[in-house]
Amino acid sequence: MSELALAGGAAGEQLFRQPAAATSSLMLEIDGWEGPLDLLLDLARRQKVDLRRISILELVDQYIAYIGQAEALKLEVAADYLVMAAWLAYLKSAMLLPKEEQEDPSPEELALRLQLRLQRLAAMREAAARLLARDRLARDVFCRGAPEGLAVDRRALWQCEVFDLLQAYGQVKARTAPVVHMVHDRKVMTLDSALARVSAMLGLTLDWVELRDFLPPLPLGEGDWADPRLRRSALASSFVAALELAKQGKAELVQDYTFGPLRLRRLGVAA
Amino acid sequence: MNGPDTLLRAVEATLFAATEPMSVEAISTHLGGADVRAALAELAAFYGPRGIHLVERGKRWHFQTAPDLAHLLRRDHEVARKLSRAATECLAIIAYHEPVSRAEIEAIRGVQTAKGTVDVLMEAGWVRIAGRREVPGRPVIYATTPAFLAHFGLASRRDLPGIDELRATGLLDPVDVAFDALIAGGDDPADDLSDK
Amino acid sequence: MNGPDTLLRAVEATLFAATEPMSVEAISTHLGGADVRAALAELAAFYGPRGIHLVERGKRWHFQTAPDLAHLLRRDHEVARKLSRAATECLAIIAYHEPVSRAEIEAIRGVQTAKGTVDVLMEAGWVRIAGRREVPGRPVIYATTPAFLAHFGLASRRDLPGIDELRATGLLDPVDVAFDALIAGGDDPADDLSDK
Repeated sequence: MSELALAGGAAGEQLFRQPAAATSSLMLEIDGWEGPLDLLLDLARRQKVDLRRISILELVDQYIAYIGQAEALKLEVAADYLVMAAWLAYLKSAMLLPKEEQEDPSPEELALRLQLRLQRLAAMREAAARLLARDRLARDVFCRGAPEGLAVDRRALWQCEVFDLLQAYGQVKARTAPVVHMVHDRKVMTLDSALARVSAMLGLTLDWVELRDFLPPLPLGEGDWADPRLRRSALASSFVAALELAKQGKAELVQDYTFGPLRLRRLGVAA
Repeated sequence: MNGPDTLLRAVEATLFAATEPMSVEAISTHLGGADVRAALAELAAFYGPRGIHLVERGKRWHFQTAPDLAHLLRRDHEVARKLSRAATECLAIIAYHEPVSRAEIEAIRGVQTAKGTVDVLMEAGWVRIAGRREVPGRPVIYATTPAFLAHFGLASRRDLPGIDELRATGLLDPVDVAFDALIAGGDDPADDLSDK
Repeated sequence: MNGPDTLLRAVEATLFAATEPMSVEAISTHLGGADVRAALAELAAFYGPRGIHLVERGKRWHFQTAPDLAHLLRRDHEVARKLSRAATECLAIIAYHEPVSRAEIEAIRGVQTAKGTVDVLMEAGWVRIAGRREVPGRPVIYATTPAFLAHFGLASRRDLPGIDELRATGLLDPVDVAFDALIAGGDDPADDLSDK
């Protein structure tokens, strides 16, 4: 124990050689350990035995002594370290008790767990060292300094056939061609002329005359009047003219049955 | 055959890792003053038939991929894509009326034409800028390219059927237009609107 | 000796020109779907004795200089920034235990790990977030990347130094598991440990 304690003490003395700068250097040194477990591992390593065979009791003494020294210099020691120191002090006292007085969990169990933790941290620390010692890229081995690089240009291969082209042009032309509604100049008999014709013809007779007979007779209707569309227009206009004359009281209309012939005669003859 | 000797390997690795072509002197300095000329010649010969070549350019040496494999470095991945209706119309108008400005294309189409539409035709290599129209604003005018004729199997633009021929084939029939618009099913919203 | 065949040369040139390690699939895709496995194996063997090696790291292939020439090449290359001890330990814990949460890292190290420590590893591209552990709090879990394997010259995580031994001795198991195993073994724990 003494030898190991000395080792720890030596490290402490080194630290505290310059009391003026002690504050920062001690904190720095505590900071240098990655927490209490790290410090414990370091102390355990100084036992120079396999981690599986370390003396937990010695380890506890060293740790408490180390923290004690730090505290003796009235320096703030990180809370983590103090908590660990308190826990280790408890562990030590429990281990010194006779077995039958030990509480559960037993100090042996706690010590074993601490040992297992130290082993795991040590294993990872060693693994890290081995990892960093490998041939590392950009330190020991190098990739190509000036690679050309690989590039993939996505290029569209546009597809269009002659037919598509012509059809498109045809569609543009058809779509944009001016739309003209042609109203054909159609021969019609106007209402005025029908009115004049029907009135004139009514004046010639007192008898009932069928509406169709007011139309120009076919033999006379050479040319234009042969057009059935003009005749239908003339019939319609003549009918409206007949209604108009009836309304004016100049004529009367009779129809014997539905869709029957429509007859017309001058009014006022009977009167 | 024994493995390459250390100097050869060192020159090989040095040039491989170098970020710039290196002169004989620079390589030599890097390798503690060794004479590297023989190694360079041997390496260049060794890599001759391979996918990588060691070449000297302007007294500097560097590795590069074999020139015949250059197409591997920059690959064109061609994706077949159907030309949109808007672009097809545009192309047809340019073909029939060239040279035309974009405003003129729009006037003929009766629809606004996105700049990208003409760009696609230029990218396809079918349309080129044929100068500027000497009118206010000096608009760019477009014309077709020889690649256009080649693609569509035309000896010249005169091979394009005239309006009367198009009418004869029914391609100017408005019923067809309406039907095609239905079939196209809103392929190009602008076109559909213009059909209304 | 005949020159190398076209596929071999193509694979060689492709990997040579690539700026990043490439997976077999990526190489194959780049070369129009060719099966490149045999060519890779042949190239790797071919370059074995040379100053440049073709290596596989985390299922990705790349050329790099031969490790034994490190002393010749190191001088003019910037030495990688030194990792802090915390970062180094963190990296080792993540690599050997992945995927692992920050709490699990801290349990092994016995100290809180600054957020920046893992960030440094992520920034280096060696560590990535590998999802969340489906336990209360759903902590983020970390794992290593292919770039980690490439940097440390590992073909896969199985090549991590001493990982088989660590696994066999239970040193990768949590303390609770190891403790229970020891107790269940029924032997005196110290004896059990000292058997090793």
